Amino acid sequence: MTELGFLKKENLVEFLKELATKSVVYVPVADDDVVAFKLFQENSTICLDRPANIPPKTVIFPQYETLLTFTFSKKEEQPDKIDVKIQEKMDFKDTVIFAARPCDAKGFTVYDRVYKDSDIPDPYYVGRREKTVIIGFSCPNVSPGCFCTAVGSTPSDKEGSDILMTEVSGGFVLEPVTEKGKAVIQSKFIEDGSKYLEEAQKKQEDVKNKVKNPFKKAGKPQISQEKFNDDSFWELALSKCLSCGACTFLCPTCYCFNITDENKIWEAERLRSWDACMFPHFTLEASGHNPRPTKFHRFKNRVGHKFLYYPEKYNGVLACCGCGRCIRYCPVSVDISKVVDELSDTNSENKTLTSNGGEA
Amino acid sequence: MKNPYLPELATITKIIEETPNIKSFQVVFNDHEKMKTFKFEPGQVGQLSVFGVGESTFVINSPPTRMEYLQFSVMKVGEVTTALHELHEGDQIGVRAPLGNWFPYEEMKGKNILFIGGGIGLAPLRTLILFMLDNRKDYEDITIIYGARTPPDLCYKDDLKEWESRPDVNLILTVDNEYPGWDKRTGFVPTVLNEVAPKPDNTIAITCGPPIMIKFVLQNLVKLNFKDDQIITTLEKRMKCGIGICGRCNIGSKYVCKDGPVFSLAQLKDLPPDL
Amino acid sequence: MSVDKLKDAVKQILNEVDIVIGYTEGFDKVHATPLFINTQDKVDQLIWDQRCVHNLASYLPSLKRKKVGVIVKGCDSRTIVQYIQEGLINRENVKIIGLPCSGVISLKKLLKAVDFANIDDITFEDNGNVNVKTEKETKTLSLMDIAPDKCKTCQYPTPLIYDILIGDPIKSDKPKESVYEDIIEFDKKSLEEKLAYWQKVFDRCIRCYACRNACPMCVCQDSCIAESREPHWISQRATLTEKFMFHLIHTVHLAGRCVECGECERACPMGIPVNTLKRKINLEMKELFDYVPGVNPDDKPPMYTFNVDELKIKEHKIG
Amino acid sequence: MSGLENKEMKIVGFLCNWCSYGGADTAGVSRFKQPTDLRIIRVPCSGRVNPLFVVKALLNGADGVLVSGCHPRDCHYSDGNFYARRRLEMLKRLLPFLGIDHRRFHYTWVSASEGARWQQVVKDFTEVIHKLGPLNLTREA
Amino acid sequence: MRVGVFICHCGNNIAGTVDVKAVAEAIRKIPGVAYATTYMYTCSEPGQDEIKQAIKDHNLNRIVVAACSPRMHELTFRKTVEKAGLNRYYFEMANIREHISWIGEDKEANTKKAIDVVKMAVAKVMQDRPLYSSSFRINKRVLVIGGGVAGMQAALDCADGGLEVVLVEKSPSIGGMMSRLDKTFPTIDCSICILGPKMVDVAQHDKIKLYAYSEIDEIKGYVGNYQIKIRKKATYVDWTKCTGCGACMEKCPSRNAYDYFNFGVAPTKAINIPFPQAIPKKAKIDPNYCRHFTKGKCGVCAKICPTKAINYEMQDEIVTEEVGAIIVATGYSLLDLEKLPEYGGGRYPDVISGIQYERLLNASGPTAGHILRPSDHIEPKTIVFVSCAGSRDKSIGIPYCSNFCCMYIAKQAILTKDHIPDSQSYVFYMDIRSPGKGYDEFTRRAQEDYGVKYIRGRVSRIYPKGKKMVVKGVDTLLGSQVEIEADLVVLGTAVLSNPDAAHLAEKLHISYDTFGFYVESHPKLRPVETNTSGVFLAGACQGPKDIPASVGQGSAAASKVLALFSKDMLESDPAVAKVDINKCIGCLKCVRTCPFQAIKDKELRDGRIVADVIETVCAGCGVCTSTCPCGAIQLQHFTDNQLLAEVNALCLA
Repeated sequence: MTELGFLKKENLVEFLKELATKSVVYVPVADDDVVAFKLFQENSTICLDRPANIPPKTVIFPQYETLLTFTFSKKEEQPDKIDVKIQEKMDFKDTVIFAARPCDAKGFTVYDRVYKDSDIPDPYYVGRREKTVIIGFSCPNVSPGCFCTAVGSTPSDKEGSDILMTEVSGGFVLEPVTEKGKAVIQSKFIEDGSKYLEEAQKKQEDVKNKVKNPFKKAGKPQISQEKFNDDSFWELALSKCLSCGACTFLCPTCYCFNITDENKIWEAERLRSWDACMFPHFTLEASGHNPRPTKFHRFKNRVGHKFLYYPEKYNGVLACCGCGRCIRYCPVSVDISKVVDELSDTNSENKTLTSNGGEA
Repeated sequence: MKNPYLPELATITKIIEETPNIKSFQVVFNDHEKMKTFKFEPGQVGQLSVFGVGESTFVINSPPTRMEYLQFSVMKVGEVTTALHELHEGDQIGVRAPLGNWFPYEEMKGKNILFIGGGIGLAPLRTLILFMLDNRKDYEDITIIYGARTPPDLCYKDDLKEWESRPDVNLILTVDNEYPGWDKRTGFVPTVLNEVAPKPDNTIAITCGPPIMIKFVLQNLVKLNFKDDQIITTLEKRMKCGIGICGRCNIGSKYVCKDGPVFSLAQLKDLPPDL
Repeated sequence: MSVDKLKDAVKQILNEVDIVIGYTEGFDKVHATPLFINTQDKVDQLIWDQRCVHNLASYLPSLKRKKVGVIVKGCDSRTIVQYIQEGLINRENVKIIGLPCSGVISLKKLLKAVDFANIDDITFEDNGNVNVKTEKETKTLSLMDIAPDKCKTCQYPTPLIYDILIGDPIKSDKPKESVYEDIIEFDKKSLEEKLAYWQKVFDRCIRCYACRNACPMCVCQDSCIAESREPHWISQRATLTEKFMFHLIHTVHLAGRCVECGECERACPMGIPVNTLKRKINLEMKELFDYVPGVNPDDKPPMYTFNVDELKIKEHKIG
Repeated sequence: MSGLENKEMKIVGFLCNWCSYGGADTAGVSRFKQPTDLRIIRVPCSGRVNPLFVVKALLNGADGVLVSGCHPRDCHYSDGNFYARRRLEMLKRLLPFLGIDHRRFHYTWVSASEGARWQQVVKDFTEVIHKLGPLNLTREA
Repeated sequence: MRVGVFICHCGNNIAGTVDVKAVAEAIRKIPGVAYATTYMYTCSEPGQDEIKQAIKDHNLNRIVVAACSPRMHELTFRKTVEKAGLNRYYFEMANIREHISWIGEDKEANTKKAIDVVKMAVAKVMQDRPLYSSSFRINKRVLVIGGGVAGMQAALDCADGGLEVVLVEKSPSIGGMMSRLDKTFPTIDCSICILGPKMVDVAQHDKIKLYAYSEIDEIKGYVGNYQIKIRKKATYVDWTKCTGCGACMEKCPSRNAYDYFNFGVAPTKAINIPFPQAIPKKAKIDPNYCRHFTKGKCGVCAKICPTKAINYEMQDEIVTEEVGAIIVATGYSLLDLEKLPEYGGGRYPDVISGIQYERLLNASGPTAGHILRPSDHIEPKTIVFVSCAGSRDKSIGIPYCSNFCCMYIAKQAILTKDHIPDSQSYVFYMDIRSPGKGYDEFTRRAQEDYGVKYIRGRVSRIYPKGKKMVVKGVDTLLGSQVEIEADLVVLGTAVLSNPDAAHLAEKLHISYDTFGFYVESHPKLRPVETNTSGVFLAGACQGPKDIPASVGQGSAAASKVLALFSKDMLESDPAVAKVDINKCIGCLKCVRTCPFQAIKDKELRDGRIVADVIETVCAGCGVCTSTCPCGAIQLQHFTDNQLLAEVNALCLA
């Protein structure tokens, strides 16, 4: 699918306005120097030159949502019997995520395996995912802490995007990746972009070469079981960890959640909200027992999940796309890439990484 | 697409006070059709909803061979279980079931079965015991070692009475300490297991109880020469989604809610030691 | 001050304590990161310069049962003083290495100053100049332009409490009145403006609790009521109401205890000025009880004590 | 409706059991008429009133919150209201910084015998809240 | 959850201005409310039976009664639900009478408000948890603080009832103010003649252990189990040896010691026995005047003492006593004359206080019962009494009446006439307060039979004129200025609390009012109880009162203690703070703020430090709960979730 499109820079807002007539459009907006995906408005201060503080996972996997509502009612003659009506809250709109960085777009593929393509799909996720078009945006530069190339990706990875957009002089080259993406560029503002292909590719290559690989050895990091299960390693590597949830909440692939009920006498709601494996409450049992009682246990699970358990289940694919947010925004600069590197098995040969982060 | 988070409405038809802090709830789906077609395997669990309070996971401890109702036993420890204890017969709850895996009862056919339970840990064993009793001919000797802190803390007192009277069940009861009116064994379950010293030949041992009990039972079974694949236990973790997504009940790559709760000791040994 | 003196001191102390907490190089040139030193061979990883922004004293309560050495700046030392006031650490288990400090950098301000470009190198001069090299340019900035606000009005450049002081004490040259100027200025806005401001910034909150976990005085940590159901102060809804509630819980719990280290604000990945509300309360605590948190180990935190006759609290008229 | 012209406002009162709740009882026994907006929550002592209750009420839809305890020195628990005074004063001073009119929160002392004083407090406070109108702090509620 | 709600009509008291049927109907709709009804008088016996029946019939497990104030009937209904088999804390009351029907006229608004208030009570009751008391053993000994007439009476009644009593008196002798009085009104009984035998009874009672010249240093513990540290102040005389012969006093060369017993009417010796009937009758050295202490030489008493009881090296001694209840009978003090500058403020020797005059009248006083004015020891002929000297005067912060001055002034005027038949007494008064039995007749007798001239009005100034004192005032009845040239002026000075009353109150955790008088639990119905269980009040420490009232309170307090001790075990109130040790982070802020020191730190097996509530000491104020940042310590029955349920029921729904 290489019918390249081109969008003139000066037509960007008009193009988005057009999109917004059909869909809900989220764009990266800078406010007080904080970039986050917000509903597009004509006066939005769209920020493309640096990745958003928080990935657009918020659009498909919102910070909280109502899964179900329970409505209580009684018959007058039988006040002691409460009838419950359960309603599913599924009202998903056509949505566009504009200018998701490739790592952020790719994050959704990590979700997909769990939420969409599993034997028990999650209808809330699937509902939003299927109605969402993701316009990826090739990174114009690298950011502190990025290491996408080390986990099998590139700053112009198409996986997860429906269209990949690359900035060239005067505008953006739009490369459709999926049928959904193709449909989006059927717009009067989109011209033929084939002549910009070379420039786009060069730019992509340039940026790719700037990404640093934090791992000592090339290829897919192989974690040594022995080191992984050595508690003293974690204790020393993670002493500085504050056990907050910044790393997980900002991670495009972290998908853990909590389910809680809230009651309001006549009705109640079942909520799903983000949760983090770094929080002690996450695994705390009613008895007071906690299978992951310290931050070391919790971080170990986080690293384990991303680099061992998830790959074990999904054909070796890592649950990390190297966006670097967890490193960049960690209040104490805990560096997961460094931890993984230290855990690497120095004796065995690394396997080659495939582009989806899996093994060859 | 089926919504896996959507509970089925059910009515509590009977509440049995098992012990001072454990109640058993017998529930039937409001949808009679659903009740008729409902299928599950012994050892599978369900999520019970108290609307507005939350969900909690319990094993279905009635056997699939007796489908007049589903029974769940609830020990009062946290918010949801406390709310469940406040419910009355006739009240509505939500049920998401069946979830998780089950006891490999097919593979146990023709074998001696040793059940070792403590406290409310008898619940998952009960479903299998009743299932096997309903298919008695498929299994050889059935031995049940069950203990609780005190006699009033023993669950399923009617069942115990019945099993005790059956010639084809060897029931060994114990309580931690001497207790007025108690003339059976005293001592902790792992110790009693050593006293009874069952033979591992052609035997599968299934154990469930408080973590500390399980720990010593497993040790003692190994000492009694049971092999890792002859020992089965069920695990309990904090669960929310029940479908292997939400991320809290995993041990390594295994999700207790989906891949469990039933594990053989051999399987457990392959997992990271994060119990 | 040469970092060698610091290393010598740490080597000395390491004989008496289980662990010494200092700073080392972070993942890039502009980041330092906390370093936990348990063996002599790690001492050489120590660094000390304007990138050492973290309040290392925050780790002390969680290490209460160990013997710990800790490197503190003037502002960080207030944390220790407050811990002593509140009985949260055993003073005899802590060895404090004090470092007089004339300001650190604010990563957020630095990035903004270079237009969010990737920084390849950074060097600091004694005269307060900071040389920054990015892909595009090399720039010289003044430290005070890219320092956190707390440095600009710093009253305690020299630690208030220490066992070893490395380097010469520095006297504050910042006027006392300047400390709360921004607060007083903000308070002059109309109620509507103020409310709109807080609505805007709190709306960004993702409840990652970085502010809470980075806060040295948030000692509840694993027991924080933001996540508990018993008591159930707050739901998991990510609504503005609940975000407000969370930040007010943090604020009220910090009333008269906040040592203004600014870690909450620094930790926030969403750029919320989390410290401002606490500083407003501190301003009131000063006015009401002449109390400044983290200055005198013998003080009593004002919310945990009282005077039968409160000289400054007048009975309010309705309306 | 509320004895005041317009619609009722949501006003929550936290009253200590020993003095102010008794004072409100005394006002009742004396048939001292009051506007009807106030809803009273009984607490053992004003010292029990965590300032966060006030915050919670205001965030969740209350238009005004009133806390009343024993007069200083008369606390049933000897010191409870001394703590209350400091903590509630702190909150009172914080509210305007957040953009919330401080008049929406009032704390005072009313003894069990001061029925007339209680009546006046309720009248005055209700009037102030009516003047200020409804509070909507977070747009969505 | 099956909540039953009962809305009371209270005759027409509630139903008159609240549509109770509409309330019941609205409440019945709430999920979880299985039953809601109205009843004419819910508190009546049939009303309570109705609740019990409904609990049975409808299988209810929580009850809400919407009626009057819980301060009125909460206990009544708690007992009702308990009788029906529910835990007594599965009960809430919604106050729809005092807080609604009696204060609002608009029935619609009242009804709406009532629905809200009942809804809040329902929300709360749904969060309620069953609570159970635990019981503990009582130490059946009682501490009486203060050996005045009230304390003595309390001690004697307790001891006669079989209790061991520890009586602590701060001055060297028991007897208190009454032992200083000459006669008592209205019977003109000799005060010491009726008090003396009681004092002897106290001294000789084998159940009473007397600590004279001692003070309370520290009080720890709770009802049933107090540990008291008593400071026995140094007397410098070994009382086990002193026989009270008085030889030392006679020979003591230091003659100018302040006489506390006689309120300084005349000086006494540095070593003295305060008065002839003193109990214990032991000598004591005042080191402020004793030459051995002030000049470092002397030692006359040590030489003269036949039993070698003098010990200049004596130090204060601390002894510990354990008791189960405390009766506080610390009495009162009197306004210093210096606080009344317009009356000479203590500058003129012939302006004296009533209690000083009492000592002049007394046969065992410094003048042996002859009324001689202090300045020149001449018998006065014109005597002016000024009542309300300080009392009922807001300007000096004493707005209250001192209760018995009117009466003793009448008595002193009568006695003056008896002593000096040719004298003339005048009494300036604001009102004559004589409501006791035989009191009014007595004041009339003073006027009618003894010719005492009563002038209604305030004295504005007293100043000397030659050997006379001019008393200048107004006669408000005549509306004219009055000036009397008096030989002696007696001021009925205001009664104050003891200067260290607040200090002791803090040790006892009892409340005191602005004036330092201790606050009783209820002014009408619990006059000798305090809000701290196990601590009782008797006499003037609670407020000015005369002898019969004080004695009555002494007996009343004793009967309270005897009733309390009639059981071997006490039940603790379960509505106390409770710590969730899984949540507690051991910051111990609760320990700092608990007004009762009811929280201690405790080390768990894993070494963690957590807070631990001493249930019997906790009074249930909840300061800890609002202090605890992580919600780990919760005041039972007023937990965060319970109060939040009420807030949410009102605000959210």
